[in-house]
Amino acid sequence: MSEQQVYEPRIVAFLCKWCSSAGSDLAGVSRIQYPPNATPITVPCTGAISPMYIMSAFNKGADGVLVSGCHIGDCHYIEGNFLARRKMKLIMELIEFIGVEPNRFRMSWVSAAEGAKFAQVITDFVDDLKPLGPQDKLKKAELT
Amino acid sequence: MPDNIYLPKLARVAHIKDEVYGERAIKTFRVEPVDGEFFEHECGQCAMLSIFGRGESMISIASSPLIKEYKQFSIMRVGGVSSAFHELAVGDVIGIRGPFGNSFPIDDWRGKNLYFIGGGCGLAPIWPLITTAVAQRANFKNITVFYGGRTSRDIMYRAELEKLRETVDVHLSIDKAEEGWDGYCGFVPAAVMDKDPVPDNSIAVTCGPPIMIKFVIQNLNKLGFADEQIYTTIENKMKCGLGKCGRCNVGKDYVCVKGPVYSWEELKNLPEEY
Amino acid sequence: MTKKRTGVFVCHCGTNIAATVDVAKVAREMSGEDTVAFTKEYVYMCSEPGQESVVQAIKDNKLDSIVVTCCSPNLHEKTFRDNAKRAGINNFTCEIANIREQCSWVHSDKAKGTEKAIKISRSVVRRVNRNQSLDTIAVSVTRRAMVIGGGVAGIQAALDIANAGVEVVLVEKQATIGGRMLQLSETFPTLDCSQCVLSPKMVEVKRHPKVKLMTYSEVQEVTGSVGNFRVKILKKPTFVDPDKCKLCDDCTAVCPVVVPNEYEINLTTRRAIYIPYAQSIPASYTLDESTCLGLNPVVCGKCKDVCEAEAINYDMRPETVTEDVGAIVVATGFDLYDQANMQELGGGKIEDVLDGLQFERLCSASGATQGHILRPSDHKEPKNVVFIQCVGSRDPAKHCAYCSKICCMYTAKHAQLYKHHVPDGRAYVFYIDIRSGGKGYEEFVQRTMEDNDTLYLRGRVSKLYRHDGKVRVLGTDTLSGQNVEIDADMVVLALAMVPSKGTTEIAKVLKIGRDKDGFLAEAHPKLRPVESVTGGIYLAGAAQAPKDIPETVAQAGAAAAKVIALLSQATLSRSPLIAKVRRSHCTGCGMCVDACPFIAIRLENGKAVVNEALCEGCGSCAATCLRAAIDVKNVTQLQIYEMIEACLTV
Amino acid sequence: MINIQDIRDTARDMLAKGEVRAVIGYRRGSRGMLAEPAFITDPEQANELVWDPTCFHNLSLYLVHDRKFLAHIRKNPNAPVAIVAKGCDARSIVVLLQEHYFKREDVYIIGVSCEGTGVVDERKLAPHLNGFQASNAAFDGDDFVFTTAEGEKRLPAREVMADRCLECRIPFPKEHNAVFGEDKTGRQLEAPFAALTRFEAQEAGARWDFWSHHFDRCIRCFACRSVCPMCYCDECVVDSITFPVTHETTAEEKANRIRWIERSATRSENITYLMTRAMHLAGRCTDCSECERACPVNIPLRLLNNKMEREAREQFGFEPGASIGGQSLVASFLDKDPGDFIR
Amino acid sequence: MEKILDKKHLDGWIAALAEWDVLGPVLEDGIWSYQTASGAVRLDHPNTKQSPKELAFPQREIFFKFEQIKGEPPKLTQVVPDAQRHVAFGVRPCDGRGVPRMDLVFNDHVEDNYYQARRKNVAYVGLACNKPPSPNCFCLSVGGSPVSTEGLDVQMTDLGDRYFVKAITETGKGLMTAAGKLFAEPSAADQKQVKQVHADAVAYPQRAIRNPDGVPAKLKASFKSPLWEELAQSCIGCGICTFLCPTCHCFDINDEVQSKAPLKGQRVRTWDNCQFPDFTMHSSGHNPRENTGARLRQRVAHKFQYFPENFGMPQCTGCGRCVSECPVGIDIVTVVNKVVENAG
Repeated sequence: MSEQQVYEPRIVAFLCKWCSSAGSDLAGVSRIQYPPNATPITVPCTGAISPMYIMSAFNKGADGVLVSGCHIGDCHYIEGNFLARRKMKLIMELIEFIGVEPNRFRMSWVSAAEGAKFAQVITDFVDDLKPLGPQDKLKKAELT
Repeated sequence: MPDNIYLPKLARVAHIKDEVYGERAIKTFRVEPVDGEFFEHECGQCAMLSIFGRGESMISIASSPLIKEYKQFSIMRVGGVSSAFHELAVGDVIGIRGPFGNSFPIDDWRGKNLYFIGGGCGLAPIWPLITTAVAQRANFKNITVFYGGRTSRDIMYRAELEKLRETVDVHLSIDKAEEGWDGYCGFVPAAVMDKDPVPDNSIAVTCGPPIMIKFVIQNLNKLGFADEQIYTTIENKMKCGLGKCGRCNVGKDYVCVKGPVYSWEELKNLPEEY
Repeated sequence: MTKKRTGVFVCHCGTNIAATVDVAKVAREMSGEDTVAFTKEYVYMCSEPGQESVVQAIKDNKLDSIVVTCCSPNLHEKTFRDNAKRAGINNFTCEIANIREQCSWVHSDKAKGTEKAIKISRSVVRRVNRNQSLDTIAVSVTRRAMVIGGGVAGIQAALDIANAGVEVVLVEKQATIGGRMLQLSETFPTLDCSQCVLSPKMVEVKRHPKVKLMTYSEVQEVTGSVGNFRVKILKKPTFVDPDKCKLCDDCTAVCPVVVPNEYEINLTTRRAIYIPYAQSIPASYTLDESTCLGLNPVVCGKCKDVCEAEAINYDMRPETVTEDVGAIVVATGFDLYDQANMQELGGGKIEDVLDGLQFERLCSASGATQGHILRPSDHKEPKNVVFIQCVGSRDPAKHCAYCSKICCMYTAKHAQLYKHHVPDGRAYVFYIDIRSGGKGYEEFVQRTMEDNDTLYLRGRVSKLYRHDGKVRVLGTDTLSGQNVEIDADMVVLALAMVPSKGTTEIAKVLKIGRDKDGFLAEAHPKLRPVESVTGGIYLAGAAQAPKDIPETVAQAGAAAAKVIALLSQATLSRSPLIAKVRRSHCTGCGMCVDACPFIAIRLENGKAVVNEALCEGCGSCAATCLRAAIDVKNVTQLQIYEMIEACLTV
Repeated sequence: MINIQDIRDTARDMLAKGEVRAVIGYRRGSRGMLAEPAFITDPEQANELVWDPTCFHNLSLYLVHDRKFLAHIRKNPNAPVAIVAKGCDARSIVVLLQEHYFKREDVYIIGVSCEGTGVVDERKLAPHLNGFQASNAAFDGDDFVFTTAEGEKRLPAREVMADRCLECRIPFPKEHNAVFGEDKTGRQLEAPFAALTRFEAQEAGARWDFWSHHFDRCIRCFACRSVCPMCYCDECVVDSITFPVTHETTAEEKANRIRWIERSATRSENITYLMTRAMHLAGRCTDCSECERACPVNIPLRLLNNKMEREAREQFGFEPGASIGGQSLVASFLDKDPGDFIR
Repeated sequence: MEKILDKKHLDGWIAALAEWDVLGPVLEDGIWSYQTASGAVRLDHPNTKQSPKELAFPQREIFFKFEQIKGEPPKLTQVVPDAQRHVAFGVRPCDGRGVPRMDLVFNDHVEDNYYQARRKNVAYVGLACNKPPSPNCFCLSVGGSPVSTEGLDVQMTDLGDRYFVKAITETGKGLMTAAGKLFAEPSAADQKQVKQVHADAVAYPQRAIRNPDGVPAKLKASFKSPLWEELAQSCIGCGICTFLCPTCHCFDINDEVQSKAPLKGQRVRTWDNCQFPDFTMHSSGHNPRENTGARLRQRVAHKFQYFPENFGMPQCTGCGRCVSECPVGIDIVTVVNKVVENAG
């Protein structure tokens, strides 16, 4: 990254297939613009997201990690997001505990009908990440 | 650092042959140096092959030392690095370090009968020995090759073995009878007994699964072969090939340096750590 | 084994993608991936020639997997998977990279858009690299159905299914079927007698050879999935043998226990042994264990003594019955919003403030007052009755946000019925606006206003309180802008319809989703309105949303048709993207068993075993397992790991 | 006050009657005062058993070893193994039972109550002994008594006790077959999570400085993992030094091991390893603190595990090792779990 | 070269070694470790938690980097260890004796370029042990002594307010000469005191391996002894004993990949440990040393049998780290004694 370039945070966004991925599709269909910093990875359910994914994304240089799924009660798999909520709370606490900025990890509920919300979640996340600068606390040293 | 012992030379895959298919697939790779020449090797020696990003693996050199232009390796797919080898295509470039280990004392065997007894993928380590012996046919008396696989589909070097029949005795066997198989049916140690090899002025070299080696040696002893007439190779997990990384030792010997070739006389005095 | 040969097909989607994404660059970058053997870009990949070129490229280049980078997989995943199959490769080795909805349509900077499209494509290429060839799973179908809830929706669905020759189990929680409709007096807009319409259907249910009726029974546990559910039902003891009961009513006469009668919405009382209605099906008495003095001849035993038919048996015990069915219709109906929530309207504490159902019972010939409208407090005929609509409905701030849909109509009906019973009475209706869409509905409301001389006041009631033996109603007429104060003899609240308690419970048991208001969620609001999100479970009636009788019956018929269509298939195919255990790594800790929402995993000899017929592939097990001993096929942790890496490759 | 002879008698009797096939307990080792794990199969050896302030090992680890060994030789246990277990150790056994690692009837728990005290922290003790090596340690009421070349040294236990013992809420092995010592549950020498609370009072920046310093120091000897009874996985997902190969394991499976982190003991890799370990111990760690004690470079691992324990308790009302039938923390949920962090 | 250095001149000496990275023992986080000296160095440490072996054999060594664009041959770039010279102060005799043992391993058969590149830039300034710094010291049992100079470039002996400093190698002389003015000539009394201190140190009681000369043969005879399994019963298979050992040299080689397309990564050597369960496991799952007993035997026999057989000396230097630090009390002195005793 050269001096002149503006810092653009790199986000890995884990989206559940049924709600948040569909919500991001709706944002697309509605042509709601949001920053291109987040690369989506669609998983069946937030319940399928292992805390290892979060750690790994940071280890591989993500500046921020987003986990987004169905609202409580809406989970296609009934209770996957309940399980995710608990796991993600724990990993979030742990990340914060060791002194990493808590804003680097975010979880949101975005339903298939919330295209605008999806765009807003990404926009807000990018806005919150920018002042933090590049994440190099958890990143492999070789990745420059 | 010149002569960096850990820095592989590059070699290009010139030819790939499927030997055995399925879960325990074996492929034979012929590799040529990318620039310059290869190191020279002797029968029984090994080389450390690299696929960059996947790792290194110690593989016995399966081509005769008489062939200078290329080296051949037969690799069974068992784990990570070997799987990476099985994904290679002709033209791909790998890394190679070597040669490592000792070799069969083939020059001491002039004028003797040679029995080669292989099983499964254990034909590869003794293949350079067989081909070298055949190339120097006049130096030896009778040469007999025993080789067995679980099934007819597990027989490697099929075409080469057929060609070998023109010069030496070749006895192929499979574990269980199959339609259309006219060779021996049964385990290799029994196949050896079946042909009653003579111990006088003979050397037997065996390589294959540990259990096969164990019974082949027992049978050879029964037939009157002395321990010093029997040779085999052992393999242990290796990382450096140079006797430093500390994992391949059998007792005080690092197999990568002092092995892999042992006479049974030597081996039986080593602790059983292989 | 050789290296994967993946083809990457980059779609321009006209300018939809190409305007913001440098498609050529995407293709070029993908060709640098180790496993990519072929790349192509095309203006419309989903067009006929586009699809043909995919098929041809697979054949020509001996591709074993493809990635189509185009629009959302919801649109063309099936298209290209079919193409893959047509070209002779497994359809599950085809994946879509969404670079339109998730990229080109939402970004404008071409350089950045291209970069993101490359990351998305790269991650999908890496995923496909590890995709296995899979076949859909065929499961046999149990040709039986279950209907849960014996109201009009359940009755209709059960009859429709049964008439198609499919055996159906109808489970009702209460002692009789009939549900809410059986409590109604007359129905809008025709004012025909509700019980007269429903009774023949109830009898038909009882007599139908293909219907197995289980009343006083509750569904406790459902396992399995579409085509093969196993349902555990608790049959509560009635302590009365319906075959022996002669309906002589001798038992109720001697029963010393008097409790509020819930079937009459507590307007009257019943005994511990009772029959809900004269028309009850099954026609038999029920002894309510919770209020009986003890089911013990030493303590009481009067009913048993008096029963000449010897129909009463104190030794009956709850029984758990297991039924195997291929499909389930949920028709568990509605409750009225609890009056206690409406503090400004008396909070349920004013005796002469009734809810709509209570008023129905007052009007019903078989009801508490034998069809005379008498107010509860003094059993006098009310001369001034105020009907209030939208009580608890359409109030997102405090109560329910939605419209309960039928209140306008039944309030109009109530007003008419009242006027028919008490011609000299005065009926007032407070409304917000009138929603009378439906055949003959608007005319019906007009008749209420005009022919039946009912005063419609547009506005909300702000307060109700007891005043001098009457109920003082304070409201506003927003049309005149004046405050209104009425001393009513009786007030009837058109309370919001809410999902019944049973609906809430059954959603948990069945693990089907509910919407924000607690009604059962349909799979798609427009295209799949009678299906739940779980395959093989269908919805009918007010459990799904407020609706009137004709709609309920229509939905019940539709659900029945879905069930019949499903059960007419010999086998069903299920997605093969389900969990798989790595036995060498499994320690049998059972965390996956606990985490699985579908009870699809069990422990067998200390290892987890996945029931392929039950697993939905959600991956909760995989994320919970500490040892990575379980993975969802084609969404493995290794694949996600490599996708993460791909997303972050600069 | 526990009379060691009672424990010895119990062990001897059970071994003599063949009621258990072994007793796992503590005996005096060859290193001064320090106790070491003892595996006793001969009733005559029962007299070697000791119970003193250096019995810090969580012996339930050896129940794990035992099951692995039995699985390896494909044998079913013919009799239970008896084990001496403190409160925290017994809770570990409960977690193992919860996770079906072995059956309740396969283990005979000889509970020992940490009555008024707990075990010693060698690091705290060292300065008190002035460089002398103690040859014996003993409980005595609220004191520990050490035998050194200089004579007997009596120290108030609180001064040299391990932090986890000071903060211990349940110093009594509730799950047991036999138990020795009084139940002093409710005693509170220091507030629960006191060390954690002190640490958390710091700013994020200070916390990061602290942890990055420690993460840099990890040499990845895996003592923390090896000494932990909860780290019983046949292969550690994060960094494997084992791979369970069975006849069912395919080459593909072997080739497809995920390299979440590299072998190099660099900061990023150490963080991922240690954080994942903390995550995987959430709701399972019973605060025996063996990881912290074993760590040769003194990384304060207990803080990480304590953090998870407190979150589990405060956010989810979860208590590790509370009952055998309970569900695991991450495999369960409550409707009321906090969700206010979700946007 | 033998000199006297007043303790107050130690910092001056270190300051004079400008082109050297000087490491001294530092107590931090409750443990002693060698750290680059910044300011005053005090040599009042017992022994460091980790041996100074990492100066020549770091836990992580990048061999080379590789890069490959699809369709092109890989490009390999050697990573050469930097040429910075390091000198460690306060090295205990046991750790000093570890150095030639490491040299033997890495120079045997063929020379290890990376080790050699680092080793030639490392010097060890030793500090004799006036009394054993750890209750688990047993250097006298393995041919060493608290005043051994083996492997050291300089030996210092604490004489109270001053050090007796003796150059052992040419490098050592160079180190001393760099600050020649600070050193004084030892008096006869100094010489006498040193002799006495050394004699006292050697006489100080230590833990002992009985009849050390007979150990290799007894171990050889005990290969199949069931005692190994029994002694290793509590072994947890961690890497403490070997990672802290001044002579353990086992390592692993792995490829670390930063990017797959284009391929970018490096081949890295990291410490490994014979006590880890899969250290010797074949891809097939077969493991020649599949239980803790076999692995404990390997560690002990390597140090006390194989190494003596190959190089004529035990590989153990008696520092006692593995004994003190083992979380479960596996004690190599006791293990050797028991096995030897059992062998009869």
